Amino acid sequence: MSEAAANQASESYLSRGWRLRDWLFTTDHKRVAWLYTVSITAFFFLGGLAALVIRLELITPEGDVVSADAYNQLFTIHGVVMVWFFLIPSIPNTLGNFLLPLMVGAKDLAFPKLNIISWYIYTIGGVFTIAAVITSGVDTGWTFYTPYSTQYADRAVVAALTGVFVVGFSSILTGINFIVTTHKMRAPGLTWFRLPLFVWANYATSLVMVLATPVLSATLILLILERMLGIGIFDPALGGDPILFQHLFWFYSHPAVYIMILPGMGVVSELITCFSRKTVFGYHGMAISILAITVFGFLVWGHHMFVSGQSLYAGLMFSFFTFLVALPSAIKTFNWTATLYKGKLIFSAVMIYALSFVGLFTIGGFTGIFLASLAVDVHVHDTYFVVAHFHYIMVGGMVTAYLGGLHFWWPKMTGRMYPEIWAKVAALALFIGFNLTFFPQYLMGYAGMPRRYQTYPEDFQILHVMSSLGAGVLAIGYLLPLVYLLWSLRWGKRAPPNPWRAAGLEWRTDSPPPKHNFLEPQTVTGPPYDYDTIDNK
Amino acid sequence: MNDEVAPYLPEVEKGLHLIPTQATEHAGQLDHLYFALVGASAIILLMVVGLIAFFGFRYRAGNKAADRSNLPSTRTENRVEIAVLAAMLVAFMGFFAWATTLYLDSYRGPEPAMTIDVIGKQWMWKIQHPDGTREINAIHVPVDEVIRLRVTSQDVIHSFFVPAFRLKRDVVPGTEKTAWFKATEPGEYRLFCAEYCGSFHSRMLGKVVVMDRGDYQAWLTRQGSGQTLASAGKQLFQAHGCSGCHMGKSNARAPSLDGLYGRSVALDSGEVILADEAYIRDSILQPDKHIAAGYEPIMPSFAGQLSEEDILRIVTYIKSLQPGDWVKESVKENEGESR
Amino acid sequence: MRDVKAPVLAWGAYLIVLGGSVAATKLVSGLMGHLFSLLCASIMASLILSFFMGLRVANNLLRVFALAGVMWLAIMLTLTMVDYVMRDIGECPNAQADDVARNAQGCPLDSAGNVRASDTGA
Amino acid sequence: MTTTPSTTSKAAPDEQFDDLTQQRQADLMGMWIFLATELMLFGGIFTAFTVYRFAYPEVFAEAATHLDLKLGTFNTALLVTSSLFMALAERAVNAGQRRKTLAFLFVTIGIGVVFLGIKGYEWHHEYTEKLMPILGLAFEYPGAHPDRAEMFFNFYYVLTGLHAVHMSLGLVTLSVMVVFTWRWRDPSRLGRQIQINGLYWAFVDVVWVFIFTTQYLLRA
Repeated sequence: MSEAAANQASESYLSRGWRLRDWLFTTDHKRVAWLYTVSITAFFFLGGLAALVIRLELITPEGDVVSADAYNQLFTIHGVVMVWFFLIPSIPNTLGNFLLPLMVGAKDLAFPKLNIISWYIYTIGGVFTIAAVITSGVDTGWTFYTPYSTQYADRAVVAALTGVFVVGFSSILTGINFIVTTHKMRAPGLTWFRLPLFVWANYATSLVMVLATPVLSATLILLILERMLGIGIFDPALGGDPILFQHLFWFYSHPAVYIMILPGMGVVSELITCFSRKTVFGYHGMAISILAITVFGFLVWGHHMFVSGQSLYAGLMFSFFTFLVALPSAIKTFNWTATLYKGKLIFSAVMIYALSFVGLFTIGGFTGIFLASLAVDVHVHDTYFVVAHFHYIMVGGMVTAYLGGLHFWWPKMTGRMYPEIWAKVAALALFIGFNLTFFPQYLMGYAGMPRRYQTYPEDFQILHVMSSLGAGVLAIGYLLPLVYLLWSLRWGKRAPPNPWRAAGLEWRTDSPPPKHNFLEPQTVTGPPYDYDTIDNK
Repeated sequence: MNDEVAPYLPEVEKGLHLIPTQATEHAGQLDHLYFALVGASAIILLMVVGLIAFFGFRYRAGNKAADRSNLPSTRTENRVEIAVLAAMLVAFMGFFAWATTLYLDSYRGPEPAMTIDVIGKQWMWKIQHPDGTREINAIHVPVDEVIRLRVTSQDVIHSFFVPAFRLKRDVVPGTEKTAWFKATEPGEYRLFCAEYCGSFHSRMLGKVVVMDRGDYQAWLTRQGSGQTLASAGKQLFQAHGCSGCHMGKSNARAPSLDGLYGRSVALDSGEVILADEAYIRDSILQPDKHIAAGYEPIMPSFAGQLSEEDILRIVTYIKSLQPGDWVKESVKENEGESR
Repeated sequence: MRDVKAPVLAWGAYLIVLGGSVAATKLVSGLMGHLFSLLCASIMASLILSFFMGLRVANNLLRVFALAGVMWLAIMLTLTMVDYVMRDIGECPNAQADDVARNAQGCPLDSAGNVRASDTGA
Repeated sequence: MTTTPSTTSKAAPDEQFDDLTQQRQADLMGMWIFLATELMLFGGIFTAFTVYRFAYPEVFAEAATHLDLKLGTFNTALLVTSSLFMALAERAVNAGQRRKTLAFLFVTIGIGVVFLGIKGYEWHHEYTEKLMPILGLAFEYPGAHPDRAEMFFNFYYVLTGLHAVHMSLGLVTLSVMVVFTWRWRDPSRLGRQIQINGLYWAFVDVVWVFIFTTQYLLRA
């Protein structure tokens, strides 16, 4: 190799190629990760804006900010955007895309072209859906329950369904890519039980994506055909069963919850070990519980249907499995806590995010037990209790983990350090704002406040006002990182290859890494999270 | 809340109740389970948060004094995990059994004293009592009786939700489901639609009125006397010339009124309004207020011409009209003519 | 060419099984015939999977992935059917376990002379 | 699903791989996972079908008799024959026999087209018998419970239609393979690509076996 070529190989992936087509036609997993980051951030703030208007409306019991239909469209936009265009692709397609090949010591993902195609599918599908929803309005909620969605809701339902259907393929392609990469492209010596938990989590997530997403596609095909061709599959007038739609829908959408939370668990395991300077407590247990959650996650979808009119005994069975799926999650929570034991804890911003995750996830998880308990679910189903529960898992859990991970790997991705003090402020604002927003929702849920209500009895106003105030604080917690992270791109300190002295293959290469990730092929000789060795060097 | 739904709102005690009123035995039992769950999660949460705080203080990086030797071995870790697993499993199975028992009880009720039909419809509840009495958005029931509800829907999925009874059933078109309750406290309770059902989901409200047995009998009698009220109303209806326009014959100048009560009426303004008592009354006294779509605003106001009693009688008559009643009547008349 | 022999034989076997399956529909009616047809379908599918798709010689990992698809399909089918097979048992006294059709029409409850809710609408 | 050609020299793996074996294994595995997703796609619809087949057994069995069993059986035999030729094409390309590969691919595509033609004829026939309850077309079913029989035909058209879409996609990619075989540039890459296409084609056949059995054979 000539010297010039060698220099070019050691240059960072960011240093050359700043024409538009160098980004839009890239196959470099690190650049695709950036494309995804930009897209999901845009979608996130769009969905957040809808949430803000919803919270504004709910400050008073009357419907005075927007009309009833506009309100329904707002929560539909919020749900559709946040679920399909933010939560599902968030960690896997940004951090996962960037880190998975680095963590297994590969040059790229197994199918780099599929990777960029998946971004196009995602973005085009997303923009199409948003355009449809905004121009003509969809008011079915993100769940598209029949027969409301097939016969009663008018306007752009088919367009929205098509968009979601298309975006499903991006999940599938990403899933295939990750699974094959994890199986076939690990560095020599990197056995399964030496993999970082982040890789385990993304691998499990990919399994869910691959096995569940097609069922959503099938369901949406049936729904689209029912609406467009007038065939009846779920139509009660033809002897069809609207509850069947719920079965098929939740067969995807419940495991989809694990698509959202598993990568977050992976991220937090990395963060806590690094800032405790010791290996994770019960590594094998952690890896196995990830797989257990994946498998059991497929057996519990019926717990969304306890009052829907499904069989009593089906409800009983789904409740039982739901209790079982909570076990590995509980193990993980205890193991994270136990990881702190005898560590050397550093309370950086990243660690604050990680510990917030553990606390919020515990609350979200335990209220999940409330919902798994059949009789309790009958009372709190479709109330704000449920809303609070899944926001604790998805926002308190998933978004907190995502932001923590983004901070942790920011130096690796950009080669710049962010201002630590502002990061701490943002992490605390997130934690406080989040609890203020969503804890009152538990209370009003049990008190009997149904969800998706634009107007409500005056008694609940005090709690709604608290919740809306919290949403304001939460917004600050989201906007601050946007500002200082962008700031750091230009003015941040340059980052060394391993600013946190963290374990993991991704820290062995430059920040930011060269085009093919490593200049030398990597081999692995020991277990992950070997912080003793790093600290005693 | 919105004025339109005001007549259906129950009179409940003002102020926020984090635990809703317990109006059935089941409500009390469920709250016990709820408190147990809250207690258990509070303990676990305090443990997790407490440990994080304790470890965070004790093993902070700056604290050189902390003992960090003798890290737990893999074997110990496994033991701890299995212990946690076993403890959780036992606790979870306990909660599972408890919650499931309550759930099954809440479905397989005792022998009911009466069965009331509940039909959900965008965006109202139609109620039908065993004796044929009909109500909208309100259910009057006697206290201490087992009431079985038979619920279904005419259009989309709704959900029948009475927080004070801790009762919720989805109301699914094409299927009939049952639910039961036995109210122990007289009073008025909120009824919500809990499953999202379209534009005015949040206004699909109502009330359950639990009455002492005596009051309930009196209420029933009042409703029952509707028959005679209605026949008086019919005479008034014809005497005041209403039937000339409203009889629902071809090229009528006014909308037909049979089956009107409880229906949604499309208005000229594009709105849709529920034809309840207030609407019928308004239409007699202020015909220009709500103009039915497709008709000219030609009806004169009857304000001042009819006494309150007369209005009530006419309203009761219109309420009593079932869909198709007038068609049958006109067929009879035709038969008479041809004879 | 030995490697051509196997697929051709598989093709022949497939056609025989297909013939058997179709013949069974004509000869054996009812549940047994249906079960036989489904069994034949599984044999035909296995023939394609092993001989045309190379699962016979593939490594175990590929077999696991092929099996995983089938397993997950089985999960979806079984758990969904649990609901439909047991629909309304223990809750609606007169409904038959094997008659979901009834459920779609409405659960026939006590005949206390009540007006059927479905008569007024639906 | 195939990795598209790169400009690297012949018989070299794509840049992200260490060697050709790794790439071949990765391609195969990716394809099998994709087939698992396809299975779940059809599986969702089969699950819905099973629910109604179970709910209305007599009506569905009766409705199945209105399909053309002879044509259906013939089509099933045709499809497996095309799968056979596809398998033969795979073997031919691995043996480096260009002409044979081309011939086998042409036969495969030809049979596929005939299959779709027959399927189209069947649909047309059902249309003339007024057994096509879509787009508000008249549905005049001679048996009992026409509303539930309609449900059977809904599934019949959804399943066969989705299958036909998959067949058509397969025909397109096979045509691309014909072009690649004609050019015969990088036989090892071509071998991988034809193997991947063969997997897809055979999978479409597997799906058909179950569509045929559940729609045509489970009759009264």
